[in-house]
Amino acid sequence: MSEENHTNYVKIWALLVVLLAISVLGPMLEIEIVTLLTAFGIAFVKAYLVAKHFMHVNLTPRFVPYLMATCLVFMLLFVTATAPDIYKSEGTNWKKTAEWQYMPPQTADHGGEAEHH
Amino acid sequence: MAESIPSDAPAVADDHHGHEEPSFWSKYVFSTDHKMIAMQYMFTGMAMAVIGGFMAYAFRLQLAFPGIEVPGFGIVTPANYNALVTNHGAIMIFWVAMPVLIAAFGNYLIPLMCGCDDMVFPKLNRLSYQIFLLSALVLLSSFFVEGGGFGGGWTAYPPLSAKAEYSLTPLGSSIWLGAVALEFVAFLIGGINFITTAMNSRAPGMKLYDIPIVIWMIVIASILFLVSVGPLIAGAIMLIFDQQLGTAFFDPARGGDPVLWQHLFWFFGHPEVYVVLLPALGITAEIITVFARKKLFGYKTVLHTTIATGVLSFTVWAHHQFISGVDPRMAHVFTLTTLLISVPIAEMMFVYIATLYGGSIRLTTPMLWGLSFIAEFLIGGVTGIFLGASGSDIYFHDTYFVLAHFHYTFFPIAIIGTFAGLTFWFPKMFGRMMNDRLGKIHFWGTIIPFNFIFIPLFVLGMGGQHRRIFDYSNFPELSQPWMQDIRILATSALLIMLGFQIVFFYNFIVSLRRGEKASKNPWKSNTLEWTTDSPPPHGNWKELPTVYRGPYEYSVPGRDEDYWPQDQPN
Amino acid sequence: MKPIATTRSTSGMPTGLLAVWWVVGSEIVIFGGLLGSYLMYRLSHDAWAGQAANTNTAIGTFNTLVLLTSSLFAVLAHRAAESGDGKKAARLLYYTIGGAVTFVCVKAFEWSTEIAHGYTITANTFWSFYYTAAGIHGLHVIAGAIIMAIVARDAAKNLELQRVELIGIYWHFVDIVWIFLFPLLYIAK
Amino acid sequence: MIESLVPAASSYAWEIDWIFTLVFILTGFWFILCEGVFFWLIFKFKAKDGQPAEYITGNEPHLKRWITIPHVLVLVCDLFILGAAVKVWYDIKQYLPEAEKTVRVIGQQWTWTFVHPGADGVLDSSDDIYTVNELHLENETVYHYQLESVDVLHDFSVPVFRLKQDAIPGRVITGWFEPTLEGEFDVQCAEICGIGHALMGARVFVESAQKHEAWIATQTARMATQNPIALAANSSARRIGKE
Repeated sequence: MSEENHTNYVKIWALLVVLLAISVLGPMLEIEIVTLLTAFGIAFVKAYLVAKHFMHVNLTPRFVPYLMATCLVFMLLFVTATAPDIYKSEGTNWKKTAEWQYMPPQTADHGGEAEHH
Repeated sequence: MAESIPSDAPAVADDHHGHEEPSFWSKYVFSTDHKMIAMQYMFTGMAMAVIGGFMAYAFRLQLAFPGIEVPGFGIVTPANYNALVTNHGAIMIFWVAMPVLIAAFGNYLIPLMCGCDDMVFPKLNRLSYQIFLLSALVLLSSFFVEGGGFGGGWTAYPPLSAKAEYSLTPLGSSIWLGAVALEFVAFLIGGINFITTAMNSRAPGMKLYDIPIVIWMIVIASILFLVSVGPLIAGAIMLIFDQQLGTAFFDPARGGDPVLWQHLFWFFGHPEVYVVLLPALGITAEIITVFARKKLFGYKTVLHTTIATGVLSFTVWAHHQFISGVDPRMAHVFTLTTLLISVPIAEMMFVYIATLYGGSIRLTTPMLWGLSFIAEFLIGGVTGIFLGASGSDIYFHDTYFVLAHFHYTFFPIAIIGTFAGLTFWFPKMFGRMMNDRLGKIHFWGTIIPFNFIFIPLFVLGMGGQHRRIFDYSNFPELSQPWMQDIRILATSALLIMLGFQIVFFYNFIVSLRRGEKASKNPWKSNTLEWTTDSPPPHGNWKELPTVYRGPYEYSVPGRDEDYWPQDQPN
Repeated sequence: MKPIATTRSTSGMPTGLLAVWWVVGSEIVIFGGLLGSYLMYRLSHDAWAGQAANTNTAIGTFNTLVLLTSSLFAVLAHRAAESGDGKKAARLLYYTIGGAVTFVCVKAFEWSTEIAHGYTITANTFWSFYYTAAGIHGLHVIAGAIIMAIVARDAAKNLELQRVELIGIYWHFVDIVWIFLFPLLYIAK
Repeated sequence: MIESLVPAASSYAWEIDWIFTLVFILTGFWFILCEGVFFWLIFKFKAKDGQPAEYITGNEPHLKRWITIPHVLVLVCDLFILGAAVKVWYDIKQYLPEAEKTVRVIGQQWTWTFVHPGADGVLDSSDDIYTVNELHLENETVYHYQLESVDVLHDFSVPVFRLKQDAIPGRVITGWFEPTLEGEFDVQCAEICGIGHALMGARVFVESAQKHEAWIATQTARMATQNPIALAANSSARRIGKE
């Protein structure tokens, strides 16, 4: 533990803030692949940094990261096996009706400040 | 709260504490002692079992004699019937099997079998029970609100459960769902406590392979619960929002998808079967080894098959949904995994049966329960293959065949497993022996009618009788006289079985007061809980034990006695 | 007092730390189920991108910054607690709580603005997910802040200093959840 | 075995009965074997005075094979069942033979509405026949069904056809069957759908080609004179939730 105490937490924090800035600025280029990479790729990097340097996952007994990974893998399994029904709008011998794409008539006020940012 | 003995108190003060007796409230109601919390779980579970049994009584009478006024209940209307079957299922799984098998036995056995003085977080433990009790009260209250209790099946499939205009229970369905969610929170807290205690607070010397199987099973069950319940907690929140706020997570008319709920539910729902199965299997392992005076036939085999079952149980959930509109191609994958999971379970059964080989079998009441668990659970196991194989499930889905199948798994788990554990640990829990003769009468009076209830229902299921119908007169093919005769047969068997439970309660209460005093180790068992007094004092041991060997060293050659307690150096 | 059971550590980890990791594991699946469902819906509804355009990225970014900074304070508090300086740990924990309060206040402002513009939880399923996911996360923030206040009070008296690390781990987890919620709800448009 | 209780009235009913028999024999064998050994062991090794139990760890190779061999055999049996299940499932649910006629089945609380293709044999044309709780089929004709629901989950179950499929609001599910036995049979709703679930039964009439044609003729006349209630119910109900 004592070795790790010398980690410069402020440096990690600064790195996280820079990554945050990139993840916000990246999508402004409006290139889909860049958006995906900066938004979600960086989210994983940030999560890794927090998990490693703030939560000290690497310093805990081995089963802790395994447990976390198992939970994530089961979630991945859940999504993969569920996606053919939920994500798809048609499949073998079935299809969803048009209501699946239902979007209510836009009553929200578009002039709000929310949009101007 | 009870205090530890002051260090300067004389040793003789140990028996009656060196200070005032704790008040009734702090001793029985707000106690943090794991044994007292276990008893609270046990008795709450039993009370809920009585309520669940009463529900079964009401709707079985309605099925046998449609339209009669059920004594003690009244006319069973369609709404009543749906609410009864829904809550019977929910109560028996969430408020009987879970609290008794995991929480009660887990609370009682984990500290005692691991050789420590309490759970690691006693106050969280108490909180867990209090939330559980609250959830039970919330559930029961759902019957008395406007519109009555929820009647959409214990799976609560939306859109039926999501909209009051469909279910006609505007409040009942939300209260029901809230109760289930509270119950999950209670068991999450409890489960973390169990896992942590078993991982961290074992007696010195107790290595991984020295832990009794039942502890392994309860811990693995808690882990399964913890990892599988998350999506359903999220789903329950979404469904409550659909019901009360009018969101459209599961509303197909507004861009939702009802099938998502089915996945969220069964991703939890299938591991849940193993969550309650494993503790019952563990209890059986303890009982069989003690009364056959045999080492378990392959401790590691049992352990590894348990872990394999646990992992596989996460991959099979959609076999509940074969014909519920999931993509037909997915059915092949889930048939494969479902058939795969039968392999470790079958192997575990083989191990249990093989344990009897070369034994010296004593057919005491707990042993009868333990053996009948195997015999009956096998029926539940093999009939599951019909349903796990996608092809035959087309016909059997949602028929009485399914119903009989899962009662052949859940009855052994929840009822037989509980009676096995209760009769086995009764001397330790209450310091007195149960009457063996009455125990055997109760055993046979339960097991024989049980088979007469559910074997006939397999036949009805093969005859195409579908579930959750309060009166079959609307279906000409299902109102043939022979079918009605079978329904009456099943109902009569149920009444007999329920009647025999009076023997149990009589035996329980009389033994509690006047039973023969139990010694420390009446069954000559190895595990640690039998090395302390019966019942164990607060803190369990005067001096916490040290472990020298595995839990199943029975009939070791060259020893005078046929058992070798874990805490004896030689 | 504490039972002997609590003080043992057969697994080599302090009991509290072990339990916190199990809590984190169970939380992973709760958020995993919710965000998995959201992802599947989101990817099959193109129109949701248009709805997401109405979220306020600036406020979201600010809140991310607040949470990241509060995480920094939490880990600094952990270091202070390890060196036995309870007073400093408590002070840093109070900064963390300050972050939590800021986060919740900003959230309240953001939500009330959006609701005032008609983007309520029932507006459509995107907004339902928006409020549900951020709401469950917000509840974790509030619960974490309350527990942290209790821990900080004890830590100021140099009591139960090991708890500073435990609440920190929980707090970082809440932070990580937000790290994923942020692009899912705000950035992807 | 199922056939002795419920007649088999579709072209694939025998497949279900066959897989049932297969699974019954395989699992029945294991079941009887296990229970037989189990009870034999209990009686053989009942406690006797002066005869202690043996000390067996379960790791002895010559004993352990009594577990491992059955273990492998169970796996082999599972493979057979898997193969059979995949085949039956593929034939009934995944593979769609060319349709000769198509019917639409619409579930709602608590009736079934059936849309028959009418005289021209084409669905969604002006001569469609709407009926409530009565499905009329021509014998030995391959039918596709389009299953829909307007409110909650229902399940279109025809035990004599060995057919069961959930109807899900927001989805159209297509499947097939070919009736092979003339007569009048039950249609059930096999998924709980509210307090009227027990009332949601319909009848299916499997008729000879001649009889079916006569029925179509009378119904076409009825449809012409009578405002089709089912049509109205169907179209309005499908808009539920859009207001």
